[in-house]
Amino acid sequence: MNTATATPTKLTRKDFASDQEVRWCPGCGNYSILSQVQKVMPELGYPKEDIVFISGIGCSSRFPYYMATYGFHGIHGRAITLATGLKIANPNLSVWVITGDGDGLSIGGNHFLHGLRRNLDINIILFNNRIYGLTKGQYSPTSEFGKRTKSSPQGTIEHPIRPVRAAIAAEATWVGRSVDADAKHLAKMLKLMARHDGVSFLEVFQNCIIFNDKAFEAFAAKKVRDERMIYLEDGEPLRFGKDREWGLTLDGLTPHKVRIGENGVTEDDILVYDAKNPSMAYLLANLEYPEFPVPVGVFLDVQRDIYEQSLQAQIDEAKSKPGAGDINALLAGPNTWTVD
Amino acid sequence: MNTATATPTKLTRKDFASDQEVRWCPGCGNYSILSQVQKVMPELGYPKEDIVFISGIGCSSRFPYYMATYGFHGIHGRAITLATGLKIANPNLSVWVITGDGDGLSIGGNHFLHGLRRNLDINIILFNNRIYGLTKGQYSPTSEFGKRTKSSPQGTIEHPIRPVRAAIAAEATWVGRSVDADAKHLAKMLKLMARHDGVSFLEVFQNCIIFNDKAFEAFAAKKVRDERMIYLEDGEPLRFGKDREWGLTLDGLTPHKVRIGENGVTEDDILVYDAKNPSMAYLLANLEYPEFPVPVGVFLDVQRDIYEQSLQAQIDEAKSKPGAGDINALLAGPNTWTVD
Amino acid sequence: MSEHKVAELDSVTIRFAGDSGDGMQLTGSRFTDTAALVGNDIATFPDYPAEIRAPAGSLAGVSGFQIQFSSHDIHTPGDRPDVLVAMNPAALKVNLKDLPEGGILVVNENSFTKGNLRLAHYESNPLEDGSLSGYRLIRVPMTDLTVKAVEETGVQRKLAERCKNFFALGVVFFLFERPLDTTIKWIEDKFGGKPEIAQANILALKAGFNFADTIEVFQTIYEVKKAKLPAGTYRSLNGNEAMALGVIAAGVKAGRPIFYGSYPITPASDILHELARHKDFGVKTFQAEDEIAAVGASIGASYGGALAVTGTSGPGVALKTEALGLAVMTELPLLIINVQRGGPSTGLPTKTEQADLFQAVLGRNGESPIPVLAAATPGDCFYVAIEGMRLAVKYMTPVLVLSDGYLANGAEPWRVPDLSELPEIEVKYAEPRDDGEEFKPYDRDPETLIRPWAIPGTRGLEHHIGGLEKDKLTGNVSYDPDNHEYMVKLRARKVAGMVRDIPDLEVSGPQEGELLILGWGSTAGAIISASERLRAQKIPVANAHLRYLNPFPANLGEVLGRYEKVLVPEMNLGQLRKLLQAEFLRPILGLNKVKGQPFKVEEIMDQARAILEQRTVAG
Amino acid sequence: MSEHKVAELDSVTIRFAGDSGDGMQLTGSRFTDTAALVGNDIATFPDYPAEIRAPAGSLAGVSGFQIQFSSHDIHTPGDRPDVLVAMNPAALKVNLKDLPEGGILVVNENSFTKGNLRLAHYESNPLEDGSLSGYRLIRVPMTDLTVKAVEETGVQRKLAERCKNFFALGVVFFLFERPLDTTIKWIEDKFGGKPEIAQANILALKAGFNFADTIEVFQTIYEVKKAKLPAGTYRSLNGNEAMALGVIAAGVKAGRPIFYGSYPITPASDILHELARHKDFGVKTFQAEDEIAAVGASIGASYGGALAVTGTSGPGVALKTEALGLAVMTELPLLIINVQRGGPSTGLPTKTEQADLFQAVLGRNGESPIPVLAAATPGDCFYVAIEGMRLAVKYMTPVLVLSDGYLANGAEPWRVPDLSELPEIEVKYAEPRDDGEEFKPYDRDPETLIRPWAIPGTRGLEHHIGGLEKDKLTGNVSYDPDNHEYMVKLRARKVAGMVRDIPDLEVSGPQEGELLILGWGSTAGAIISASERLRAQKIPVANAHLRYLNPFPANLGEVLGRYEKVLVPEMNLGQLRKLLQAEFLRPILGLNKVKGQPFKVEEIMDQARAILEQRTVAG
Ligand SMILES: Cc1ncc(C[n+]2csc(CCOP(=O)(O)OP(=O)(O)O)c2C)c(N)n1
Ligand SMILES: Cc1ncc(C[n+]2csc(CCOP(=O)(O)OP(=O)(O)O)c2C)c(N)n1
Ligand code: SF4
Ligand code: SF4
Ligand SMILES: [Mg+2]
Ligand SMILES: [Mg+2]
Repeated sequence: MNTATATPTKLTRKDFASDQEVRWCPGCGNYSILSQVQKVMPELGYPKEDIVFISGIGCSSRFPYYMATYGFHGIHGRAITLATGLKIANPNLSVWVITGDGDGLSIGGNHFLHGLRRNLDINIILFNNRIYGLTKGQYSPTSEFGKRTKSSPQGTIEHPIRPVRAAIAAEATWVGRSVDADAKHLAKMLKLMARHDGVSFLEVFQNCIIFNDKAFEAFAAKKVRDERMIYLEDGEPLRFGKDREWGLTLDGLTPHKVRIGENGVTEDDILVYDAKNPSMAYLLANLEYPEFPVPVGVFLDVQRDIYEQSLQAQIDEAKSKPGAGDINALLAGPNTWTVD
Repeated sequence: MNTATATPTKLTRKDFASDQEVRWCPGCGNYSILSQVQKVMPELGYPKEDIVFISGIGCSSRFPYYMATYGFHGIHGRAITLATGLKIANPNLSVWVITGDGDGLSIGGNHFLHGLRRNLDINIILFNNRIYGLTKGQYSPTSEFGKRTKSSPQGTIEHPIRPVRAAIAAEATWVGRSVDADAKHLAKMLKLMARHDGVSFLEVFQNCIIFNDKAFEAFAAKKVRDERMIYLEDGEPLRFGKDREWGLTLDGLTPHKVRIGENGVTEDDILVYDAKNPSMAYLLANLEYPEFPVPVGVFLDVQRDIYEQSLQAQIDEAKSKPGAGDINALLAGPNTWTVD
Repeated sequence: MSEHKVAELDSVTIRFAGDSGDGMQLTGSRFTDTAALVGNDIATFPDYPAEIRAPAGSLAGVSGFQIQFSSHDIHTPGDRPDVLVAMNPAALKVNLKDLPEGGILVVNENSFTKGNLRLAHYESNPLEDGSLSGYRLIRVPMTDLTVKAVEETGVQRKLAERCKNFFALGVVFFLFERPLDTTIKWIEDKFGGKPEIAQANILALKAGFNFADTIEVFQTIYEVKKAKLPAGTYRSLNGNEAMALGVIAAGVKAGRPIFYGSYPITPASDILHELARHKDFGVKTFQAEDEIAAVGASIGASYGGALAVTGTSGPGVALKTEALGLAVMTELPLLIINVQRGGPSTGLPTKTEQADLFQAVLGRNGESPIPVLAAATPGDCFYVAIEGMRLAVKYMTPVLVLSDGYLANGAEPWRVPDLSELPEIEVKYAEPRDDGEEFKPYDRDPETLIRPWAIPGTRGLEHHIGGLEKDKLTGNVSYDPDNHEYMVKLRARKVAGMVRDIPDLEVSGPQEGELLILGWGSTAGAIISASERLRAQKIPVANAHLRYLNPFPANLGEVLGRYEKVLVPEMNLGQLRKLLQAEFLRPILGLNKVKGQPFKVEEIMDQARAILEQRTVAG
Repeated sequence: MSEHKVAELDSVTIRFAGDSGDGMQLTGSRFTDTAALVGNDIATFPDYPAEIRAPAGSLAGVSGFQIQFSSHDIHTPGDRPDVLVAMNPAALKVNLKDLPEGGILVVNENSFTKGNLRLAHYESNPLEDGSLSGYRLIRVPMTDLTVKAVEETGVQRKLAERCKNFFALGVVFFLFERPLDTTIKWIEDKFGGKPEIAQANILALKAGFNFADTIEVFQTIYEVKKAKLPAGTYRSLNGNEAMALGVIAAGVKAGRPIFYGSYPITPASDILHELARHKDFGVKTFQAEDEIAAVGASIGASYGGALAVTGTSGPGVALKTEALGLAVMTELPLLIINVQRGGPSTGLPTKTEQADLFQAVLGRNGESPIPVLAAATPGDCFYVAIEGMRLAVKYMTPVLVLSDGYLANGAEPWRVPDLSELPEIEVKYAEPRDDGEEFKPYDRDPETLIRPWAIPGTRGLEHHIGGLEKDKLTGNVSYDPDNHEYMVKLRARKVAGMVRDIPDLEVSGPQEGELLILGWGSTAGAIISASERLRAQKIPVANAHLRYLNPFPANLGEVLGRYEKVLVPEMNLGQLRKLLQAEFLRPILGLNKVKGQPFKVEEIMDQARAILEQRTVAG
């Protein structure tokens, strides 16, 4: 998002922390996301009053209260609709949607689908903890098949949604993924998504210490991260590992994990990532641990007509026609008669 | 769907036509779809009483009235939810959902998403006329960008959804596409989807003669069909053209249209279709006329746990435990005391 | 024109009926426009099937359009037609029961084929079997004559046949001495791109007119003089157009852009279509993926400072219910339009009804007060939209406006107002601040209880709103028991207090006495006509119309108290009646019609008479 | 045990209060179970914050659990605690105002650190500044003592500290002479997998008990004798458990599988959790993507012949509104459970309220009648679920059952019924046919107006249903005006006619006279207690409880007529009051509390007294 007037205010991280007591559970991954958002905001250069955080309902959706910007804590699943109307009404604002895996993908799934394809210039962050936190621990649409929760005592029997893949299929123009605890990477993603013109969607793996602790530990824990996650970089080969000794190749449409130097694999065999290619983004979005490293970073970054701008263009065009905006002519219509 | 008891009734097409007057506009593509469905039904071998057609609201959604089976004309966008409950309640039924591009993808988008990933053994046919018929001609989520309609006098500013692609991304296990007027192909698709175990989704290009006439004419008209559409066949090379002189190849992730015999292209260069490969299905679902031929046929055909069967398995497991189903024990709970 | 006896009539009701494909809505509209331009008062009632186009010739496919035109003030499209034009047997079958004996019946005899007769479930041909002898039957071979008339244009037979509705219109124009010129001009405009079609239609129109003249089918032709309407410039307008114009005018008066978030639904969609055409007024229309997104986006737009409107019909309001609670809690201005249709559920989507009043006033979870207004006539939709928006913006509240299918599609002559006649809509956003003091978004005017409209983008007003209960001052989330009760009561008091801004109820006829007929919404026309006619017959009934359903006007209880009996005719099972009883603890009589059709004047007159007679008997 | 004075008390109210992380809900439940097993009558009120875990030590994070236990019949968890256990300063701050002077106050003095005092907004330490001198303050260094007591298990300090709630429980058990064995058994079961944790908790429990004994903190200990409840086997049960058991029992009685479609929402989610655990009864639970899918799937399941139930809270009902209209139109049996919470909008999600009555009875588009019942006590949820299902199946209609947050989480001793005591639920599907005759899905019993339940899979009954208006016999789509009116009235008559199946309203106390206190839903307990106490004071009030809100019992009007005044206490702004006024045209007095908290017995007594005194003055 970059249409808001960037004024040269010198704000600091503290300027973005509201006076509201933060009420998440101690140790909740939400804290680190909040912290990065507060840190990044001053760097974006918007006046505080031009920034709006909008959310649905869920633990994650309490987020707006903790930002010293404008904030709207909506109803469950409808944050994108509120943001859509707001952005259309005032394209000058920097609009941020905060949602959860339940809020954004379960009850809010329809608005996710349509919000992304419309391509308004808004920023959507989905806190994926693979559980319903606020309602105390039911499975969510991103919970693993077979997961036992309060509402699935014998294990879920639903195939999970993969948010990044769904976003790419819904034709979002910017799609990324990060991890709550990976402060630097998260900050980078936040900045990139903010700068994108058009809708940007970021999934953040977020730990719910109470109802789904260590959900991402297997690959996102600090000490295994390098081996089990892969950082997507546009134009760079898909390499990972502590010494970047691993890589991904493509055999037809099938990705493979290879070790450079083994079986005759060389650097040149490694697939070069292209964030402008939706097919590649979609393919990468399918990769899951333990078969593959889990990709994080920018999956997709493309350009398309922006809804609120197209709408404004139609208004401008309509206004340029002769007789435009003549309320008396409109009220009278084409056929009148007079009674004296 | 093949769990219903197939009894050896000898039904004919006429047995499936209800006594209700068909009320679509003369020339509407819905007629030919109805006709094929009625034709195919007897071949599936279900007793008539085990078949249920369920729909939402729209011209297409009047469909159930015209079938002499059980029929439920629901409310706008919710047909999949009704079908889900029905199939869970009675897995023995052959359940068919009839929906439109508005009903199924606009207001019903969330149920589309979740209905497909849950993989119940139901059959969903989406009549895509790229317009709202029943409400007299507003654009739908499948209308082309820029289309002028009653509600978009200056042209739409929304990027359309591609139903087949959305279904693949939502992890449907069987996905196909056909054309209203292509009776033979349509009949074939109907039979295949009926036989699939798990959810099957068929998009049918359907002509709305009143509000969006000839929407598919450019590629689906009889005389250009061979050149401008490609019939997907599992295990067969992707060839098309009157003399099958054209083909598709893959360069990395980028498909190309090639002419066999030109530029050194041989038969062997042509991509062989694999309906078990979701990545290929997704890639093919992106192809659009005029750049590419429009693919029809079976995009995807895979197997996954079936929701109602998994649920039944959990019930069976629970029932097999000692003390299972003892209502008195349940009412008393673990701690009681006695008052005399 | 040959010589005919000319009789003068006060008012005439014509019904055009034919197959959905016969163009009856168009024929009716053309007659309406001509009658209006000539200066008659008019009222119309289009009545079409739910199917886009049911099978040709079927009973389900019959489409009708009724118009009453008059030399005096009229308020309804007429109870029963004086003239029925039936384009095919099905149209005859469906409509004949409404034609009084001796009425004029014009039929297209070419359409009375065996096939069509069977489709209409006629055992024998009514044109032949004498069953129509009670009417002034005029058989016209319209299809043949039309085809012959347009031969010279060279259009194909199928297209030629389609012109027969203009032939029928020509016949009727002759019967009522109407000029053809506006219609000809309209045809030329409409079919500008296809001159041979335009030509064919014009030829058919003229042929019909001349045919009626030449062969002297009518012994008498009729004149309906100009009506004496208040001076002014007039146009013809239906309720949906009026609603859309009202919304635009509200934007102009407020000097703020309109946001209209909607999902298509009959009979409200035309408001969206109309508004989408007026982006030159800065109107932003948003066709949402569903009704929930429509209201959500509208709330978002309102939060952003736009004049937000969301329009739909009953089932759509049902879907918006949860979000309306959010609008109540966040106290944002929002206009919700409900063009009611037959229910419950999908019900009778193209028919009219008034059964969403309970839903409007009481249909939400929690204590969730929303002001409710209803339009009385097609043209009144314009004023109700403006008034709804004025109140929404002034009181920082969602306001629900009720129209219905009958108003939406019915037309009446409408005096075009001057902008200066319209009420002012004052938009006051909270002012930016640099004093560093904390902004209190729920601090409010102690009298009106209105909180400030503080829109994002305003310096120094950063704050949080949402659906959780709010502290009465800071707007922060508050679970405090006393604060909750305070806020629940405050929201109720704010809406109740709007009564100050609502005009007293006015009564026509005797200011006290035996019977008051009280209406709301689209029953206005029938009630006024019935009451006026009764009074003309020296039957002393009073009548009044409730425009504000929540809160009620301050004097309502007092007004009701002045009459021994109060009758509320409504197109439901007695919803206003129950609300009145709950409030004023007195019995209210109901006249309830739930047939998807508006009241006939006679139905109300009969009921009023019955009530008064009963009293006489009982007393 | 050392010697202590033992005093006998009729009933005692204890409130445990602490941080969300302190385990107060668990402590309260353990005390409840023990009291119940000992044979007291009990009533509980858990009151917890909306946040999963607000910051430790904060006012927002305080969680409370109140229990009244008694040697006689009680109906509420007590107005004010006799004993308050405060685990930290915030808990003290929030709860002290409810403790009457002279009340016993047990505090964990270790938690009164500077940091915690600041978080609780205490300027000085209340344990030191004399502000607690009016109470019987008992300071216990619970954290220290607990840590010491569990030392031997070797658990980490953090885990050791967490056992302090059991220490507190031990102290209170001593005070009321309660045995420890059930709690020890419970701990062993619960922490079976982690023996050292089990051991630590048991040690803490015993240490608390012994501490109280040894150091003689209490001069007197109290005995509350067994209550004289009707003979039977008892258990303790909260409203959500009872609702789930009722649903299962209904399935067993009907011999048909249960389908439960739901989307999680506080305070209804526990019904889903409970039902999901009982697949051994063939219960199929379906966690839907949203409330619309939940109700849609439930309607589909009902169409398929299952006993379908969909549970939620107010905002969820709002989302289901449109689909409920479909259930009305298709006349399919469906039980809708609304566990009400504070509104409007998201409101106060963890607090109780009764403000969804209007929504239940009137909140749909079109004329859309739905029978409505409400549960009176936690245990009554069981019977209301069964009764709702019985009516739904018998009358082929959706039925809405209201509970609320107070019932949902509150517990009471519940006499375990024998299956044979429960009403029969007869499921009759239409029979298969081979006669080739057309099946008429809307042909109905002329008296009860019930249509047949014809489920797919049945030979020869193929038919169509849907949301469009239906022909009264064939069920085919019908736009016929008279048929629509007939059907609208028929649906209304069918529901109104259920009055035959509804027991008359019974009154306790004087059968006519000055004042009737009429309640519905969870106000029952407070109203009964208040009325009984007033009558014990020779103040002649009658009381009655409405279980059926739509239709009302047949004798309701007559009953109301027997009293000069009728008072309806409700946790809303007067919704039942308005419905009664609309129906019976007589003034009804309201006592309205909208604080997210149940009525206190005293509040109702005070109001009744005030009304009666006013009469004396006026008379
Ligand atoms: C209409 C409605 N339905 C249900 C709820 C209850 N509810 C609140 S949050 C939530 C899910 C939260 O899950 P998620 O979005 O993943 O957020 P998290 O708490 O995990 O951050 C639910 C079901 C509600 N508030 N409103
Ligand atoms: C809740 C609700 N919203 C809106 C409508 C109006 N409506 C009926 S059908 C329809 C769209 C139809 O489009 P589609 O699904 O493409 O079906 P088609 O008529 O084109 O076959 C709409 C908006 C409705 N009936 N109910
Ligand atoms: S429940 Fe989970 S997601 Fe919610 S605040 Fe606690 S740790 Fe975070
Ligand atoms: S409007 Fe279009 S889709 Fe609907 S029946 Fe007519 S031709 Fe078919
Ligand atoms: Mg979550
Ligand atoms: Mg369509």
